[in-house]
Amino acid sequence: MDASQLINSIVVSVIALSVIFLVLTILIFTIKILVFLSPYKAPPPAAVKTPPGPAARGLDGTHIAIITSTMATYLGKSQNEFQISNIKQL
Amino acid sequence: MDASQLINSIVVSVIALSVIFLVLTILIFTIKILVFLSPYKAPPPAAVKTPPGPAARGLDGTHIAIITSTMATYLGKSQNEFQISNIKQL
Amino acid sequence: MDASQLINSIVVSVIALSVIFLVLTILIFTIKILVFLSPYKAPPPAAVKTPPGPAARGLDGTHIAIITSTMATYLGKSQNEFQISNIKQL
Amino acid sequence: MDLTFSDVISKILSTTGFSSLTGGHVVMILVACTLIYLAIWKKFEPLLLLPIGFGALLANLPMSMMTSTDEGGLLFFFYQGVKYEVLPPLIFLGVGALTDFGPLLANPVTLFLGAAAQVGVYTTLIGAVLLGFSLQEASAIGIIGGADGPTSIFIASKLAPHLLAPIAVAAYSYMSLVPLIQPPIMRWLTTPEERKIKMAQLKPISQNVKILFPIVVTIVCCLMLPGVAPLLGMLMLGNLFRECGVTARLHETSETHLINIVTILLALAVGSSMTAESFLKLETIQIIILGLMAFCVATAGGMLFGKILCKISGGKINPLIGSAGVSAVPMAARVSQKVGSEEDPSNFLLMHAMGPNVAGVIGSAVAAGVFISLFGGSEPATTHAAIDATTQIVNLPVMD
Amino acid sequence: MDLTFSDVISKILSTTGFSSLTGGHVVMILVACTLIYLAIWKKFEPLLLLPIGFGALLANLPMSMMTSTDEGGLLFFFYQGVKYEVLPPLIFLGVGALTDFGPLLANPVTLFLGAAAQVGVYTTLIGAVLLGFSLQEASAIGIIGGADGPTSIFIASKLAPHLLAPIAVAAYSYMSLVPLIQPPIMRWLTTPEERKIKMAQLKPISQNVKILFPIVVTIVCCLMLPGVAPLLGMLMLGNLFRECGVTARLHETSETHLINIVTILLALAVGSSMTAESFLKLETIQIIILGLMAFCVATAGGMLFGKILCKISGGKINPLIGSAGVSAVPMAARVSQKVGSEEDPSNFLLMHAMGPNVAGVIGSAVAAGVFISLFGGSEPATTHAAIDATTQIVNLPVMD
Amino acid sequence: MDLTFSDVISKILSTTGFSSLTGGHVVMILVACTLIYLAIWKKFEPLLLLPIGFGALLANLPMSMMTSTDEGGLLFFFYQGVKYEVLPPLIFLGVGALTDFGPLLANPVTLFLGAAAQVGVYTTLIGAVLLGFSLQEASAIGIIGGADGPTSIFIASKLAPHLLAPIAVAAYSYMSLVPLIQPPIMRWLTTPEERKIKMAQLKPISQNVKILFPIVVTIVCCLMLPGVAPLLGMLMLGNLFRECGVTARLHETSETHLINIVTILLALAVGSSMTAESFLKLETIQIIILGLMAFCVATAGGMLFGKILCKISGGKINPLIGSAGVSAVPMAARVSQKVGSEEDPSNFLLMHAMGPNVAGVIGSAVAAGVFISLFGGSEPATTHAAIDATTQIVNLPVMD
Ligand code: NA
Ligand code: NA
Ligand code: NA
Repeated sequence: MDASQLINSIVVSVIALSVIFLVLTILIFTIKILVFLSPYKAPPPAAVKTPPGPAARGLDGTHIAIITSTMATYLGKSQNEFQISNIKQL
Repeated sequence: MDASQLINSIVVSVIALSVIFLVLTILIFTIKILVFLSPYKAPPPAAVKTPPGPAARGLDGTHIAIITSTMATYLGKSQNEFQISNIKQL
Repeated sequence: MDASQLINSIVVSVIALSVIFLVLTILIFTIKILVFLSPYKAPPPAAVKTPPGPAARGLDGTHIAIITSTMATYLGKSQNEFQISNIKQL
Repeated sequence: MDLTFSDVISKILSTTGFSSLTGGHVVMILVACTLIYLAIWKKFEPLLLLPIGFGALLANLPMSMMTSTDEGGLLFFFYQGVKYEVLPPLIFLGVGALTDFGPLLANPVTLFLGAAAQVGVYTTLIGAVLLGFSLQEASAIGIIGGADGPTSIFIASKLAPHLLAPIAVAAYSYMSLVPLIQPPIMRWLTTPEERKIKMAQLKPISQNVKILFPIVVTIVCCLMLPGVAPLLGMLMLGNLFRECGVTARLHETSETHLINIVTILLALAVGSSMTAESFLKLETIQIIILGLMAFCVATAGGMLFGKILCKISGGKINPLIGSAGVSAVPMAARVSQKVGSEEDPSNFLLMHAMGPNVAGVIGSAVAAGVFISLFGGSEPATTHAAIDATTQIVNLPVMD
Repeated sequence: MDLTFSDVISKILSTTGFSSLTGGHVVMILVACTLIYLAIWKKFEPLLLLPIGFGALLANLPMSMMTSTDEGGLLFFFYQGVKYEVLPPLIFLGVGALTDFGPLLANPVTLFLGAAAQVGVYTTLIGAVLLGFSLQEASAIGIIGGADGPTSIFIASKLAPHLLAPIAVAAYSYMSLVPLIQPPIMRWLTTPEERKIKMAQLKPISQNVKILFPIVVTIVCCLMLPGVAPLLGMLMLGNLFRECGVTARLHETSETHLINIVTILLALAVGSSMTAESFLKLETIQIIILGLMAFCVATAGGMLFGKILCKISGGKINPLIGSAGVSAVPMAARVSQKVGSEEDPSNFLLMHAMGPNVAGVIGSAVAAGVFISLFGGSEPATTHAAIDATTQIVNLPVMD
Repeated sequence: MDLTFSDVISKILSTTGFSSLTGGHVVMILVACTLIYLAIWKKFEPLLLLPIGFGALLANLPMSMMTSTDEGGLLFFFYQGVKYEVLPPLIFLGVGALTDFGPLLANPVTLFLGAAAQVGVYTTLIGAVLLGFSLQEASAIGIIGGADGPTSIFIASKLAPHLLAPIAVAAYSYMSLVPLIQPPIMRWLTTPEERKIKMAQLKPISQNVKILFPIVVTIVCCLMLPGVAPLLGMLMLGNLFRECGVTARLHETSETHLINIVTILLALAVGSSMTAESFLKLETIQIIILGLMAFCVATAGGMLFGKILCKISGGKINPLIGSAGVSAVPMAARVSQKVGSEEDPSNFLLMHAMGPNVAGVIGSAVAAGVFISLFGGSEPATTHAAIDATTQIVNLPVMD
């Protein structure tokens, strides 16, 4: 290893790190532009959003709510603590 | 492009389309023969046909029917509207 | 096929089978050493060991036991004959 | 030797893409972004057009070594699977595993609709010859009318590899446009009375017929048109995995992760062939116009033969199912259903249209077989290609 | 130059398969259909025999370019994975991920049963030499008695690639026939009293032993028989993925989609080598007969060693588990269970038979390693093969 | 010619591994077992280090033909995927499919932290040059500080293939050691007050931004640094599959079975390059020491820039998230969370640290691109490599 190699490596390092900062700075501004152009909009609150699976099969959230509350009553448990997820229409 | 290319393309097209109709006609007759040789037979109506999974594990359709009708009673719903499919024997 | 080929094949067979027995004997002793060095220890009996899935979601075995026994009561069936495995917390 | 700051900076600058960015690159990047836009926001065959567009994007970022001809580059390797025609048959294996030929077997006469829709292939072929394309090129362009992506890619890479990119893009784009292209033609060619025809429920088909069908089709078609064996054979093997009932593992893999992996590789490879030199040509515009014509004529061909079948059957067949013969599974069948139910909401044509729909897949595979028989095996071309292949493989560099 | 109608028609006719269909093709198509029939309707190893049969069907549709030697054809590419021995080890990766060596570790003496069953390999080898096969060929035929498909394919493609097809077909067919072949031999060689022996429950095994086992087996076996490293190494790596508890992702992929994809490619490749020239020979019939003999003698060998172990252990080991030493996992173990429960319905031998059953896999892999050590590395053959490979790769044509 | 017993026995003995076992093999087997031990019992990146260790084990069982340079051997074929740089980009496809760039988009300034952590790369580069490595080698060693396995493997196989094994092992090992390496440095460079800073909740990001981000990053970065296209392009394509909402099939396959299959092949290939000649050298120890230094300096670099951002933002940014800029996703982010909650249990930094964490992946990919621009395309090297590749491919033997 001679001194020139060391100098080379330092030159390379300084420039490479500068390039990285340059590229990532460009990315930061690009992101800011993107976020500015397409800001986040909160989705409209769905009134009674139901799981798509059963609903598509003719069983809507109401049925599941009834079953859940019935079982919850018998079990003395909060309805938040469990979910019936596998009822399929025949 | 000279006229001969055009004639060639028409010749190719007519013959190719004829070959397609020939091949597919042969397929149609083949299918008809297959269907004739192996007609559809409705499976014998199993008295109480049950899903294989639970049955194989010792839970037959009767159990499921009982559970279903019990829940249906409580829910005031037709038994056709849902299916219990995930009961496994321990 | 001359006789020498036959003799060759017998020589090969005898030696090959010996090598197999030699290698597998070494494996047997290796296994015995492994089993000796790392004997099986029964895991400490977990007081109420519950299926990980529901438990991790806040529903422990107790809830399932209650649901199971409730349904079993209505169905007049032994609790060993079925398992509720698909209750998820919302 | 010392590196100075200016040395290093000029080295980096000389290797940026900007240093060799051309107008062609810029236009192609816009084309690629358009494909990505159509795939994501317009839902144009996103499983294919998104990775095709992304592959085109990468290929046109200059000096990135991502075109299909950059030896040793990543997409070069994927492209070999297109060039040697390994990937399209594997896609067809998955398509077969996903396809239910039941409606076709229940009403085999609908195979004729799949044949009639191929008329679009041949009018386009003649049109392409009129525009000055060679017969091989015209055949590859015509097959766009088959409305079958893997078949188009297979034939294009065999008969006209330099046209692969525009052909693939046209095929997949128009397949997505089927719901826009077909209905006007369908309404124009039928009377309201015809559109109201209700068809009798399909007969059930025994499992044995479903199992024997792919085997018999393979034997019959490949004996008559051997060149179609890779495509049709794999399609039918996938279907056999599905129907035979004893290879559930292979069926599941074929229709999920295997077809997905192959789709990623194939689409990137097709995209990587979309360079400015190969795409920004008059031929591309001609192909896009011819492709639209192919779809329209194919739809009309299916419709007209549907009307013939309607007459012959004494009004038992609704001619609207004829347009499904273009394949484009299952969009074309849904279009038949939709146009039918517009006239009479209680008319359910979907399952009836699935027959000609899957027949269209077989029809265009057979059409492909005819082209291979006619143009596929010329000795000089093969020799030339062999020399090509040799050169390419032995010159493969390690990238570094 | 004008194409006339008769030109085009004669061109198409000359390229139909009929123009070069031979009796050999017809017979092989029937053979292929028989394999497909056995796979689907008789459930003979359908995951392998169905795609093998379909590959054979495609290979024998004339001019379809689907044999393993049609350079540039689809199945030619798949076949390279067999020729260069990449696919069988990947199958074994999945087999290892699917295998529980617990019963073997709980009763390691059953490894001897897996060794004893290899006697079928060597009697078959001697029989094959008597019929005029070379030692290499005879070894590849003998390994059918190992009842292990990937091992058979691996050894056949190494020592006797021209016999690959009949060997693979015989191996998989007889594995399916294990429930028919073994019981008479098992009953004939045992007394009812022996068949009634109940075995003590297996000891549980610590997780550490299960993890260390595949590592130790790899080191021990590959140090002694380096040629077995690709097969046994991958088998043990798959098992390590299974047992180590920290690579669930790799375990799942190995035992599902990876093994499925490789199975499709491997089986089609094997089928593609079933041409009339390679299959319709006296040797095929000899191999089929020798293969049956191999299975019978292997079963008897396992049984007899089972009787010896029974004696030595003072009647604690039921000799019926010996027959499971042929591998054919898990059918052979189920046969042991079935024959045992016929004598005494309360006798559950299944888990005990799983020990020799998986031992049989190791046993035949070791037998393969011995063959590779003896016949695998001769210098001239490698040189010749290298030249072969060179020629094949540099002459690879683009199909068009 | 008769084979005598002694002939056969001496043949077998001469082909056992013992006959050519060297001290180097024994040491490397111990190294391989250590890697396996660390993977299984210490949970050091088991998905990579377990198959790397197993590959190294197989490669060092003598005569097993399982090193990366044994032409025609199983792992030789897998290694071609590393050599031609196909496998690391496919891993990155899966990584992109698994990565949520949301936290980065919500706080884009954290990209600077991913840039600052690259300072570890360059101090290591200078250190390596001081130890006598060439600039190319030093670059490949430096990139260990990028804490990104596939990037390290990609750069090493491009710039210093003879150092691939130690670089890959160091990269994955230190990634596992992040929870031990980072906390002392983090505590040493921050005050308790800084560590207690709570950050404002991240803003939600619109789906369109999430979709456009991978496309824009690809265009910007690959235009400036074309050499990074295979890595960064595939990373961003995987992320596009994830975010676009219309390619669920491709997303699922990319992040599960495709990445798993590629991981198995890649890790075995890397392991197969760990021979005694390539690994038991002073350079390996130097690389391991330099790699540790790289991780430490990278952590410090991220932390110090974190402190700068903290100042600039008026104390709104907790400097602890700076250490996550090394990438090592998601361990480094968890370390930020843990060190933060030690000071104040109610401080949840995890999501905030995910920003710099994924920024670190982009940062080291960009660093890799700079190295490729500087050292990647020298003409003579490519020519030499092409000749190499030619020789290797045309001399490929069939193993037998
Ligand atoms: Na079609
Ligand atoms: Na065996
Ligand atoms: Na990084």
